[in-house]
Amino acid sequence: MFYSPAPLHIPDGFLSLLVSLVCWVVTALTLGAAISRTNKSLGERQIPLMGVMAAFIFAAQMINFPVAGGTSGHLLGGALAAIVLGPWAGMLVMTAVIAVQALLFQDGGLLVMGANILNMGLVTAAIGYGLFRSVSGSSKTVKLGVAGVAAWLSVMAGALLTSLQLWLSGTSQLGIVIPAMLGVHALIGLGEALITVSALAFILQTRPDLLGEGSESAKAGKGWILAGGLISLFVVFLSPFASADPDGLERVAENLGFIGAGQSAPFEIIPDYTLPFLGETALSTIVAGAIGIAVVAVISLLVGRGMKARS
Amino acid sequence: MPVTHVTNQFAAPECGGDVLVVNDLRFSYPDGHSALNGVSLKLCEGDKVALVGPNGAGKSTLMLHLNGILNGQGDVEIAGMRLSRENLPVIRALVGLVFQNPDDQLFSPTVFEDVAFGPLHMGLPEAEVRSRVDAALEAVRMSAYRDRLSHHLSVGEKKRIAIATVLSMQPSLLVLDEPSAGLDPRARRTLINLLRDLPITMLVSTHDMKLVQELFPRTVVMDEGRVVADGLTSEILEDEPLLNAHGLEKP
Amino acid sequence: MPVTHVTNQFAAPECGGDVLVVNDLRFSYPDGHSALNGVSLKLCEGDKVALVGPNGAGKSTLMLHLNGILNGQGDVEIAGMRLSRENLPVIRALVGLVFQNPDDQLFSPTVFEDVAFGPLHMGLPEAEVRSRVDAALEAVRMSAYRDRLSHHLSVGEKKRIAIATVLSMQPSLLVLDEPSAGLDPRARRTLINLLRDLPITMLVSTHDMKLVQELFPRTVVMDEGRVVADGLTSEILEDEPLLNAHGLEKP
Amino acid sequence: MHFDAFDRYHDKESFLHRLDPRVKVLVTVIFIVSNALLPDGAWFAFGFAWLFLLLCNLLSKLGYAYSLKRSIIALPFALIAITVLFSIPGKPLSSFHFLGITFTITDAGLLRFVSILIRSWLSVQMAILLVAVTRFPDLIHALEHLRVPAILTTIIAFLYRYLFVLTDEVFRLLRARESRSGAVTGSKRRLERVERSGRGVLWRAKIAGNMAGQLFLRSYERSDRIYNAMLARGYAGRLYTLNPHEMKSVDYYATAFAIAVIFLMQWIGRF
Ligand SMILES: Nc1ncnc2c1ncn2[C@@H]1O[C@H](COP(=O)(O)OP(=O)(O)OP(=O)(O)O)[C@@H](O)[C@H]1O
Ligand SMILES: Nc1ncnc2c1ncn2[C@@H]1O[C@H](COP(=O)(O)OP(=O)(O)OP(=O)(O)O)[C@@H](O)[C@H]1O
Ligand SMILES: [Mg+2]
Ligand SMILES: [Mg+2]
Repeated sequence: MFYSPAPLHIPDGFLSLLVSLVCWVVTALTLGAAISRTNKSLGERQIPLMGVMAAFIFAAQMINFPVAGGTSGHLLGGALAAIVLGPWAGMLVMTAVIAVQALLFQDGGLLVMGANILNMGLVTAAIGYGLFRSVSGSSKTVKLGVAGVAAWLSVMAGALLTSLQLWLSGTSQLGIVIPAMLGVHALIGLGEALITVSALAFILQTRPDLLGEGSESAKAGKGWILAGGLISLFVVFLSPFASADPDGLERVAENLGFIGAGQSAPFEIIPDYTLPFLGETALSTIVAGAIGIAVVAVISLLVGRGMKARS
Repeated sequence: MPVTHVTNQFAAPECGGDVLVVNDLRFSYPDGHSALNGVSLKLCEGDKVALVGPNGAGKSTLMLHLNGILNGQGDVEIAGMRLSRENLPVIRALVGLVFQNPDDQLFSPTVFEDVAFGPLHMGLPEAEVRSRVDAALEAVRMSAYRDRLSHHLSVGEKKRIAIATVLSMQPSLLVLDEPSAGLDPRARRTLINLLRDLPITMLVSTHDMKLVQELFPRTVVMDEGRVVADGLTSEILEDEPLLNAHGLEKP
Repeated sequence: MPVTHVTNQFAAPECGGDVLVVNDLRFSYPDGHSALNGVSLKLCEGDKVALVGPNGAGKSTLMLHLNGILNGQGDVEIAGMRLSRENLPVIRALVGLVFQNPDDQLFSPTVFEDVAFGPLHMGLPEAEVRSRVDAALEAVRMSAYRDRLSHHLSVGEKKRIAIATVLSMQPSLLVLDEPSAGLDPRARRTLINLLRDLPITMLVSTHDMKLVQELFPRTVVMDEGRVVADGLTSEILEDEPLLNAHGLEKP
Repeated sequence: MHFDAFDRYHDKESFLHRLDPRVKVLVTVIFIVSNALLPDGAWFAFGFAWLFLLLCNLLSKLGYAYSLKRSIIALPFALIAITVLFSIPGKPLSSFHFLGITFTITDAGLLRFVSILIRSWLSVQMAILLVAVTRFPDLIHALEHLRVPAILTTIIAFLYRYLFVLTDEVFRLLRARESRSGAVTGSKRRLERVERSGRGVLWRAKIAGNMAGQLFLRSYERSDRIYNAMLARGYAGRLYTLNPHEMKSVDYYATAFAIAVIFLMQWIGRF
């Protein structure tokens, strides 16, 4: 009743180090752009606004509605946040929400937080804002309809990315995880779409000024429409393909070099007993030794600092 | 702080058909804080009763039990029906609960939608819903506000709409939690007149002793999760030691 | 609703060094609603003045002008300084504004950080900041709460911390918007004693006429964006026609 | 109403409570990275990591099983990993039929599944311990010191502060909705029908959406008032804070010790 963990929050341990780090890099780069953009384009008013909006998303995730058989639908909020706050601010707000969920409730891990932010905060915001923005001049009905589709797609995109990451980490089998995750989230996404649409309808009715065309310039708008559209297409085409023909996807990944050809299963991305990336070579042993020395150096440094600090 | 518990010192007025019977109700919050320690209370058809007591006395907690939002040990009977899992929906239609902050009560964009929520959820046919909404808005003298946005009303107006949202369910018992908090004197006066005119049994919690004096023939005093006094308002408001012991003040 | 505007019917007390001078202040909100229609007001060193009036009279709007959060036409002078863009930082340090809802005022996670916010943004050195925080908490008798989390406090405690957050800036003028709203009688009593003991000029808006009577020698009545009366509290509270015309009541 | 249920911090006097928050965050992250680096089936290393956890539990004075008791939270997610039981080629251990498909559990699959669970379980426990011995505001300071961008830490600080205010609001909204969710008096059959329908799912979703919209507006307007309150106290676009923490010798020694232990753990896991 207080707080229910959502199935998209990956805990630590379920993603390999490599996948976690790659996701962190992507997330950090995007957030860096988001930060420099918000710092530039938004006024000082924006700090309390984004902070309270983050709390709003957190609280809104607790609003549920009974569906059937004791289950209930509720909100993820990425698309909604981006639509009402703009994409960059929406991303920062979702990042704060996901960080607090991980730090305070262990809902989602720390090392895999990059992946969680990517799946639930960045991609959802891009889809939500991009698609909504593409119909900015249209009638209210069209806007709401598109917002609903965007909300549903944003959940599907999150689920798809999560599945792919789990598969690349060797935690799940592609042929099972994709249909399972997408199936469940097709339903969860409906709840997301319904709440997002009626929340937007409420805002359009009471404070339409807040949903004005926003602070983004027309040119930046085009970029978002493109980004949102591309990600959506990716989701729309990849999902059925991956569900129907997982082996095909694996072959594609092999051809693209994501998975080394000839490997029977992707979990060997981090082989045992050697350092990642290097293989069983003399080089590996040397690097391992170097790391050992570095660690000892760090420890000595810390002890030295401790002696100097004198509590 | 030591508090003397004066029970049944005042004779409660006699009555026949009970609208509400609470018997030895006990409740602890999940964190272990016991908020109700054996509350017993009876309300008759047409009674208008004030519920007073210091912060944390358990007034709101008691009110949340009256339509089963919280479930303690002990009996709650509404109009002769014992509150239980099966008849929860019926009881919720019989007990109209109005919370302190009207903003919590009004979650729809327009006044009409908000007042229609209860009847719609009860599964009533559309024509009936419409006539109930009209009657409820009429009762709080807000018919002209039917299509306004709840969000833009003043606190006093919101308060009256909040009362209409439960009147439209035609409850047998109206339960109001601190209805006059945050109102300016004029809005407060309007509210008092409204409550006086409503021909319905009501239990009203408040810190506003002047309101108690003006409106309610009977007063129940709670402290530390117990009923410490229950009787005629005129007598209770004269009992200085009782008032002082429970953090109250004469109006 | 027709309202008769009785201006300067009461003689305001004499004074020398003015802490606050407001001269013919006018302001309209962006949506065109004109909230202030020529407000004039003077406060002297040590004055404790109540600002009363019905909902929407413009009390909060006036208060937001006193340290330049809103900018209307007309003059505002604080301690002899005209409010303008350049001396805004100085003025903000001189006027301590406490908002109605302490949850809006206490925006930092811990009490210490909140009370330190003002002095830090005035650019004071660390040691000075710390000593001011301690003094402010001492003044509201909440020193023990220094490291507590704001969200764990009761409303009354939050209210006192909210006052400490501006006391730490050592303002010349304390401006409080409805400080007693939502407090129970005991917490309200604590607040009254605190305000009485603070040796500082203050302007306090409130709907609580009993508070006005107890605490403020002088009262300013506003309605429809104008000052409609300004004088001794004892006289104003006896003027029934005035009170009735502006939706007020005798305590 | 209080949502203090959200507070995971436990007020105690202990070595871990006194430690600088930076140290705690850093060690937690290194520990979690180390878990991710440990190879499948490194049982000794897993055991060693658990001993380290046990030591931390004891040092926190919260009881040796504190983090253990709260660590089930990651279990539901294990469902996701269950497929590795069947998908990794290896020696078949047992097989069963479900929905007309034969599932065969292999030894390699079991090894991988158990390893994933243990890694996750160890990591979650350390994170649980971190928030149990560090007040959240201190955690935010630690993030600031560790160079997390100020805009993010500020948003997180606001989020934490208003989390409680807004969840209280949501809770009251939900209560108000619940208390008006009635049914007409009538026969038993009628009742059941009402309970099932209570109007359609779409209508209910719309109500939930209205509540979200309502909450949005209130939050938005609240942020305006907060901004005014900040302006009134001298905010001009830059936020200043005092540094409440200073690294002491113990903090450096503790970091050194923890890193040494974790390195040892890696060594045990690999050789
Ligand atoms: N959700 C909760 N969890 C734990 N304790 C609670 C909760 N809600 C209320 N309490 C406690 O239960 C007691 C009774 O609270 P209640 O709200 O019923 O008091 P009240 O008489 O309505 O007070 P007030 O006049 O302030 O509204 C108080 O001590 C309060 O702190
Ligand atoms: N942001 C705003 N935009 C437009 N109009 C506003 C705004 N804020 C207030 N008003 C209007 O300005 C007028 C004065 O409002 P103000 O809040 O100053 O009244 P007040 O005297 O403080 O009332 P209360 O006793 O209810 O606090 C009111 O009519 C109000 O509706
Ligand atoms: Mg209460
Ligand atoms: Mg006001």
